[in-house]
Amino acid sequence: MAEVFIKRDLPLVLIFIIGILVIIEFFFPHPALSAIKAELGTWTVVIANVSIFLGLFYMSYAQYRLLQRQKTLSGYVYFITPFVALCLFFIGAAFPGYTSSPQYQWLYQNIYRAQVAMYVSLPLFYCYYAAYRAFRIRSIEALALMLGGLLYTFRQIPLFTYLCPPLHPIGEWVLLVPNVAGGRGAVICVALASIVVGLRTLVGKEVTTIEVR
Amino acid sequence: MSMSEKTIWDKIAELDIRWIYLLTIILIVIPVVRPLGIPILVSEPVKDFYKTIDELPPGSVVAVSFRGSLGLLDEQEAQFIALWKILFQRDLKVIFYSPTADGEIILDMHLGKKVRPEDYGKKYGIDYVRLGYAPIGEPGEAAFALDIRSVFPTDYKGTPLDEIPMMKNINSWKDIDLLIFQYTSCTDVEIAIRQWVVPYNMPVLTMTLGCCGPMAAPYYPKMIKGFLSGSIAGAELEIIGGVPGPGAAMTDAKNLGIFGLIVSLILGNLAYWGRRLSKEGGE
Amino acid sequence: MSASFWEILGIWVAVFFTFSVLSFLWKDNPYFKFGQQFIVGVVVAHNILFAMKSVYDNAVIPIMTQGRWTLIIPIILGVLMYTRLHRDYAWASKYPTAVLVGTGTGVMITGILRGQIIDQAKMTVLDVFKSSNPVDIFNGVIILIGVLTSITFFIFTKEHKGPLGISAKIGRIFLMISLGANWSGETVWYLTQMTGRVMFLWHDWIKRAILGIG
Amino acid sequence: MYNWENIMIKSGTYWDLGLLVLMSIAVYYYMRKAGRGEKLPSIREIPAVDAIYEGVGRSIELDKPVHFAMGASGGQLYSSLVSMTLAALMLLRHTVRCCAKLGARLIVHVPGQTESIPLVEGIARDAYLEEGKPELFRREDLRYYGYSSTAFTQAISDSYARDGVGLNVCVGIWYTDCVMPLGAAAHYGAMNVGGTARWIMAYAFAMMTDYLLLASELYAAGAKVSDNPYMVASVASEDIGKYFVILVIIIGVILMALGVNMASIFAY
Repeated sequence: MAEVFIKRDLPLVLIFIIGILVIIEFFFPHPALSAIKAELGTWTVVIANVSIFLGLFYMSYAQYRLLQRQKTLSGYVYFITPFVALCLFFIGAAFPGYTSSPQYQWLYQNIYRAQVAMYVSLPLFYCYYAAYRAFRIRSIEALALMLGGLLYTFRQIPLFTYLCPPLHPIGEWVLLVPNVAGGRGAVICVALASIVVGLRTLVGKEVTTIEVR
Repeated sequence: MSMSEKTIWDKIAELDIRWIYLLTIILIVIPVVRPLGIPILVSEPVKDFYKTIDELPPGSVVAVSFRGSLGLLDEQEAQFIALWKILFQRDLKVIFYSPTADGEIILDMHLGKKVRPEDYGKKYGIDYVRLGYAPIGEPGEAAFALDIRSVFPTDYKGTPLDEIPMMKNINSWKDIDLLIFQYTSCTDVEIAIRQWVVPYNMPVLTMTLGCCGPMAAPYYPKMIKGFLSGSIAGAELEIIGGVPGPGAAMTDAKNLGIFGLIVSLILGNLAYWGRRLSKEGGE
Repeated sequence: MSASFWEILGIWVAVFFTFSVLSFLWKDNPYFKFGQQFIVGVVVAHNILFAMKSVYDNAVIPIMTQGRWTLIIPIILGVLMYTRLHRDYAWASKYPTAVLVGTGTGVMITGILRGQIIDQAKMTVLDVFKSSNPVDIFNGVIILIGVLTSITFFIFTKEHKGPLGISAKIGRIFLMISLGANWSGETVWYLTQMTGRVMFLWHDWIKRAILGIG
Repeated sequence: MYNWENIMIKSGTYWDLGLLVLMSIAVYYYMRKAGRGEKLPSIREIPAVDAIYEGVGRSIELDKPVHFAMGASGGQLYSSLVSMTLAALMLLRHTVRCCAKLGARLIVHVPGQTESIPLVEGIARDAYLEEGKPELFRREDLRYYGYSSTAFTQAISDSYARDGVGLNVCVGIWYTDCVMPLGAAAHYGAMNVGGTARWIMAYAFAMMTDYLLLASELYAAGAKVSDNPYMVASVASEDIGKYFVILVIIIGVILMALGVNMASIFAY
């Protein structure tokens, strides 16, 4: 009985108390409540950051099991690569200035930034892939999606607005009128659903927070 | 017609997608190497963006909340460089502060290198101030509006704000005439709305990525006076402000690259409808 | 202005990793795999370094200098997260999770009521009466219709038949146009990024690092 | 000295409070109905829910694993997107149960937030246990790649290529990181099921998935797969909120037309 309470019910009570506190503070911003809320904000950041080494553990474990299945030269290379990168960045941060040291910034800019900037452009090709493979105009909805997309694309590419100036206001209209209408409807419904999930969580009926053993 | 024989539609449908990838890359490379120089029209939000700055009385104080991201710099660099030039050309007092670490790095890369304030006769501490980086989230933004010194007691070099001539009489939102809010996470526009527009009715301009344009649009022109989204807005600002920069070349390159999309769309649908209609016709 | 050795080396390193990502378009290959494994290590290291600094700034310093001893609690709660690794004590990780979820739920509920529901409704009403210009009124009415019908599309407990069916169908069209606009905005953004990369390769790599001009 | 003004309701939050109270009453009403075992309104069909089961079967036929991902930043527990994390976790539970029932291998790509890992592992373990097959849970199939969408998407795409993919479920909080996994999975012949409630990225799912969870359908699907009467019941209360918003808009327009200044009324 007591075991069930400690292992299952007490965390739910905790969720309820903390959640209600934050909500009450929003409507009745008493200084004491606001102080508690600010403290909670710090707590969440600290908890999340203290748990950071879990990531290292899970990454290492998956790498290790992968190596066990694939004990070839390439297997070893793939196994060791992340750890080499890890050490390299730790060394970079060992210089004076921690993560602001010029050494760390050099690594960060030339390795991480290059990867991020390239990765952000890759979806372009997958969008083209989707347009070619998956996107078939076989219903009025698909037509609407394509029209919305193309008209706004034309507005964004100067060549089209140069060749056909009316495309500019038309694209702008798509952005500011039907796009706003559809987006607003979706956002309102998502927000309502989120509130219901929130209330469900507060009263301890959200399965994902109850059942975890 | 035997079953094994492939029609033209089948061939189109089974085309190796990598040809389209290659075509796209070539289409992007051409204008980068040899710019085309296609004219650009300036859109309403950009016109209003420029007008708001242009109409500020001399000596006005402009705060730039700069949450730049290095990985996404390509998209916004044209906007930044054009804006810095426009701000320095005018008689304005500019305060830069960075809620992201990357923002500070970008300012280091730009001010004094790509845009030199001295060329416009501007002096640090008198015409502009950099407060540096502090990981302030939304609560920090609210605190900044109420009391700048509570968040940034010193500038980026560690000089106390009271020792900087320009900052003498600048303490809170009351002393700021315009906020320029730059962000890369689309929903961050609401931070500006919640912390500056709603409580203080502060004139706010925003700068963001192209993909965040649709999210910023509903707030314009009531709550935000104008916004820049994407490198094309940067190119437009270069034109309307008369400050040439990298945006124009970039926009040029997009002119051709988009044809990859149009080709894929046409080929995909041609294959689909061709197959379908020829099947219906054959039966 | 001639570039320094480190600058040139940096460009070559950046080019190496740029092509490693790009090579996936051709197919999955060892070069891509190497870059991918490397970046996982980079990111984990970066996260750990920043997390440690954050714990130091947000908890250790306030405890040492201001005597805010309550901040020991989140450190202990954070450590409890690691109990998940042992099956018998895994339940203890529910406590830190509860603090996070409780705070998150409260923040979420209070954060979205106005911004995402009431203000959206308000703007929909006010858009119709923005000005007496017929174009503005027409646009406002379109937005009004779009918002109302797209909400009806998301009604789950009534079957979409009769008037509700028609309304949901119209709503779906508005939703699709909005999806299309977002798709276009994002695609053009990716295109810009790609252009930026090509410009980097052309100006920094080929012109500066290889040819030594510019 | 006590400042009593501070205990008064903050001005400008009357509407918020009213809406919250309304939603609370609606949730309470339907949950009480569920508690008493009374008949509840049925939720309309969401094809993506059945598609997950079907896709797991397909994966077994093809002898390929099932992949599940919630986004590189899909483990947000203390931000205003927590509800999406919880809904995605419900679908994780469902996917695990389908896999356990049919005997498919499941690879879960864990989001970047380390604080969400205990919850993810707990739910996966629980779901295997519920199906009576705890031995199928393998920790190495929870893959972690750091908190960065770059590393995350590349690693997922690599995993599709290396391990193969029969069914790919992508649900939860997705940013730009969704395009590459969805495209790569389609390229490797997977069935894509997924969706996000972040409207800005929903387009990628609309274009690239075989079965779509559009915006708030994600939450409804999460509740539907729970087999928990309280969860299902609460979905009905969402609709009360929708009727309320529709009503407010219509009344607002009528009042505005009659000359009432709604802007000031909404400011309360």
